[in-house]
Amino acid sequence: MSEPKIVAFMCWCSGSGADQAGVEKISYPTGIMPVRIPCSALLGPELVIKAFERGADGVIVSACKPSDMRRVAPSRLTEARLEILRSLLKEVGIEGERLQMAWISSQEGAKFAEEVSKAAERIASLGPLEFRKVTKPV
Amino acid sequence: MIGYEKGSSPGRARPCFVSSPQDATRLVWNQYCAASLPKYLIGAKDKVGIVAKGCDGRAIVELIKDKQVDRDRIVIIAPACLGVKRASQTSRKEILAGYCERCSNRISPIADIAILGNSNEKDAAERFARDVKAGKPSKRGILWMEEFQRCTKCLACIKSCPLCYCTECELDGSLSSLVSKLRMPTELPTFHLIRAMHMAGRCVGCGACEAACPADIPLTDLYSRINEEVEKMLGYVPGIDVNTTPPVELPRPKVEKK
Amino acid sequence: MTPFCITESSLKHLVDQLAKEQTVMAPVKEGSGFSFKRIANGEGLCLDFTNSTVPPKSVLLPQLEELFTYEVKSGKVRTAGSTGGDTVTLIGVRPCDSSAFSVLDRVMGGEYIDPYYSRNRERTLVLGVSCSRPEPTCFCNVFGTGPVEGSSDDISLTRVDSGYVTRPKTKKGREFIEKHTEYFREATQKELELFELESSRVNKSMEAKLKSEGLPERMSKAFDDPYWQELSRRCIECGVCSFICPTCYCFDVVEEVNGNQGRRSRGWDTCQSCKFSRMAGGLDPRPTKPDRLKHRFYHKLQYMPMTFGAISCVGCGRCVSRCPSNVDIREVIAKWQ
Amino acid sequence: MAVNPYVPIRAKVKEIREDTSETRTFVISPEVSDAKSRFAFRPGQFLQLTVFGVGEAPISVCSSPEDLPLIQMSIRRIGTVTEAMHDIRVGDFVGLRGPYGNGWPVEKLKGRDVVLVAGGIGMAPLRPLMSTSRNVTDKSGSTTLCYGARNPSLLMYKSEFPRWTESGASVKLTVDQGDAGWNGRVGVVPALLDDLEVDKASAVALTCGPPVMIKFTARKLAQLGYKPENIYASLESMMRCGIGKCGHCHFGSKHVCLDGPVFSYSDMLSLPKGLAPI
Repeated sequence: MSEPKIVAFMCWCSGSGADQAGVEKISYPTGIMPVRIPCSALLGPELVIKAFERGADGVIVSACKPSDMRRVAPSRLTEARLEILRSLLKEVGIEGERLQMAWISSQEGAKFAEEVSKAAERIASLGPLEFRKVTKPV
Repeated sequence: MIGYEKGSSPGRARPCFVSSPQDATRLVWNQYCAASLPKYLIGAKDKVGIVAKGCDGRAIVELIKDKQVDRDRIVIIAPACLGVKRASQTSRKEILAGYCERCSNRISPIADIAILGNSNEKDAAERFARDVKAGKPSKRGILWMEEFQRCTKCLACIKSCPLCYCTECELDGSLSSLVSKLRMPTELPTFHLIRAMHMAGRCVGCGACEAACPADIPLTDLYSRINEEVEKMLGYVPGIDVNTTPPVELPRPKVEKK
Repeated sequence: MTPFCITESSLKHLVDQLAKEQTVMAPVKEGSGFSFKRIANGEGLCLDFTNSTVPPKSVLLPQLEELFTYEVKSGKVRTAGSTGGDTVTLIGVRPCDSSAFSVLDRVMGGEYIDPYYSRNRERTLVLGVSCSRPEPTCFCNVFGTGPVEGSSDDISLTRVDSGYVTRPKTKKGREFIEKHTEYFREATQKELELFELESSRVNKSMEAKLKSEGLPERMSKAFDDPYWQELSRRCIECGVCSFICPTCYCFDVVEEVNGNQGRRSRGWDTCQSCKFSRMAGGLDPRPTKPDRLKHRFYHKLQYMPMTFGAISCVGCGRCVSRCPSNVDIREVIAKWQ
Repeated sequence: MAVNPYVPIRAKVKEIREDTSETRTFVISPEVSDAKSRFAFRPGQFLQLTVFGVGEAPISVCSSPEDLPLIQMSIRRIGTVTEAMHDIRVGDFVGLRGPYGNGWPVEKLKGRDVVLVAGGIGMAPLRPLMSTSRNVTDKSGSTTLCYGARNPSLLMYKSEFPRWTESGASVKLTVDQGDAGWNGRVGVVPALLDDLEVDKASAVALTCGPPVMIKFTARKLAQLGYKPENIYASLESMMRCGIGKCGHCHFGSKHVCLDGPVFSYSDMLSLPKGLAPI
């Protein structure tokens, strides 16, 4: 199949990770559309769902490792929230793997490329998502 | 005092507001008392009494947690509930509502006055509890995407939900462009998925949305499935205890006092 | 023209034939109710239903209808035709819903004619079907909008044991029968007698407690009555009543923009929403729940009679059976009759 | 084929004037050859203005019919459409359809004393009458304009006041809050009505402005002895279609778009409370 369309929501820090991948000239799949957000915990499930509606085959949320965060770890929230969203997607017949999460900090360019490529591969193997035509339960 | 009175046709009961002892004779309690009463507590200024089924009690607990209702201003009268009946759309029979088959607790978790009924009713309640075994698992394999396409986007699910107290809703199309105000077919799954996410870990299974839905979409089935997942993942069940905190919430950072 | 008769099987064949050439809309079982959908052949036809959940106004005034598309930058507008289009045969419209079309006709006509509605109206042939077992919530007899025939039927069908007694009501209906004459035969004397029997049976099966005479006049004096406050307390403003009402026509207009392409569409709205009459800047002429609930009842029972001379409730009973808080328009009528 | 009333006509923005910090006046020219006849309007009528990609809003015309095919509209930044209109530049395209509504009772003004009462942006629908005031009153009655705003900088069309005075109208101004350069009156608009030399029994009063102002102006005029059927106000309401279909501006048995926006005080008293601020 052709390159899957993947929306990558990334927080400030992991966004710099993606920049770092660029600086180090590490290639990663071209179907990725990066959207930078201040913090992954600010990402409401609404936007992820909307991304699927608007034709994304998959969504990657990249966030700081909770261990890298000071005092409280908002990305724990993100994780729990996405976990719930994933079970909801499964319930309505969308494969849970289409929603991926990656822990990337600001200097990890190589890791970003690797994680994203892995996720893209998994999403590609699921084939294109036709959100509106999914009617079969998984 | 908020309770139920006889409805306009047989097989209906409806919310009723009583403000004097004489009026209290209007109140009834039967298996048609389906409407969700905690909805009327939101924004109520006076001290009110409320008749609460098990699910209504759970909704009140959630409302107290969310600081929409002041526990000190309400008096909860909790009768034992046998599940509500609704008229079937296809045959002219009355059936037990689907969401009541799944009810985990038919008595309100918080009550000021609990009415357990006479022995007959008690027997019936026990029988009910035995039959239902603290909640059947929800139906699986519903073709949700097809169900969503039936949606008329009337927003009745939101308006009837006792836990939807936001004055501005992001799903009605006036606040954001997430979902249009009109019924755009491609946005129907989005609408329902977002609403399901908002209900995750909050839905108390009262079935108000399902009862109001003109398209008969079994919404509580979906919400209860997600609640099961939330319980598995985070060990949280909504509407049980006023003192628990919602599952997806940050621990407050401790600010050191100087 | 004398009445005709069509047997059940002929009707199915007729639908088979029609579905090949044009759009045939009929009630289809969906979920736990019925809704009007396009059917592909006579097999899909089912006239044994009480009434559809969503009224057939959706055929004439779709829930979502494109007005036009445009280019955002240049402002060039393209209309996707407010004329022409397929002929639509709408089979299985209950008398109340058919009479509701007359209400919509009055609103959508007048000084400015609504081009989209009138296009849909002109191309639609309405085959009404009499009720055989009205629901306890039905009260069309109060306004004379049923239960045997509706005022917008092109052809009225009434079930008798040998098939359907077919009475053409309009020129369009007569032409239709002439065109498809092989499916119809003239009704026999016995069938006509059965029709009379059936009509009076259905009429008698409905309660006749309510009266609509003088209702608008009495309501115009009751505008500030505390009754409305009390009534609206249990209303939760869900708006289901207006979505499933066959005569509610209010719509909202929205824009969709994708790059330089824009589209303006309209779709059903409800006056029960707190944002229905709120203006930019926050002023709202109907700021409270009683105002809004009152508006709905007054619109149907008083304003419309004042403007168009007829009450615009047709007594289909949908809002009565569907209201989650059991706000019952029959009680409102009973209160002010 | 009849004209589709829902489709706006493309129009070009020719000029934009910054009147106050929150209002701008747009000079718009419809891109059709028969604009003069198609948009022939009466003072007080409104047009549905489309900002492409954003939406539509009813806006009253503030220029004189004599200026056709050019149309002027003064727009205050208040909602999504008007906000977007303030981002429009000269040369951009907008959409227009109309004119709709009943407009001011121009026929009735002939030979009578006319009192125009306006507040803030409420001056806009009255401006066409000022530009043609001498014709309107048929030269036998007087024309008085009582106009107020929150502060002096928010008074609209200031540059035109001298011309209006020259043509024989008396212009009375007031503001809620003065500033350093203001030496006129300070106070509410209805206070200007106290000592007018007009024949109150036959005079016609036309008012437009914020609901509160309309409310007190109408009451005051009635108290002063103006006849309720001679007091007119231009009301506003949420509206979508402008042609009596969408139901948003339906109040009582009236549609603001068809039967209004100008209502007489006696009409307003019979309408449900809320729309008519009385």
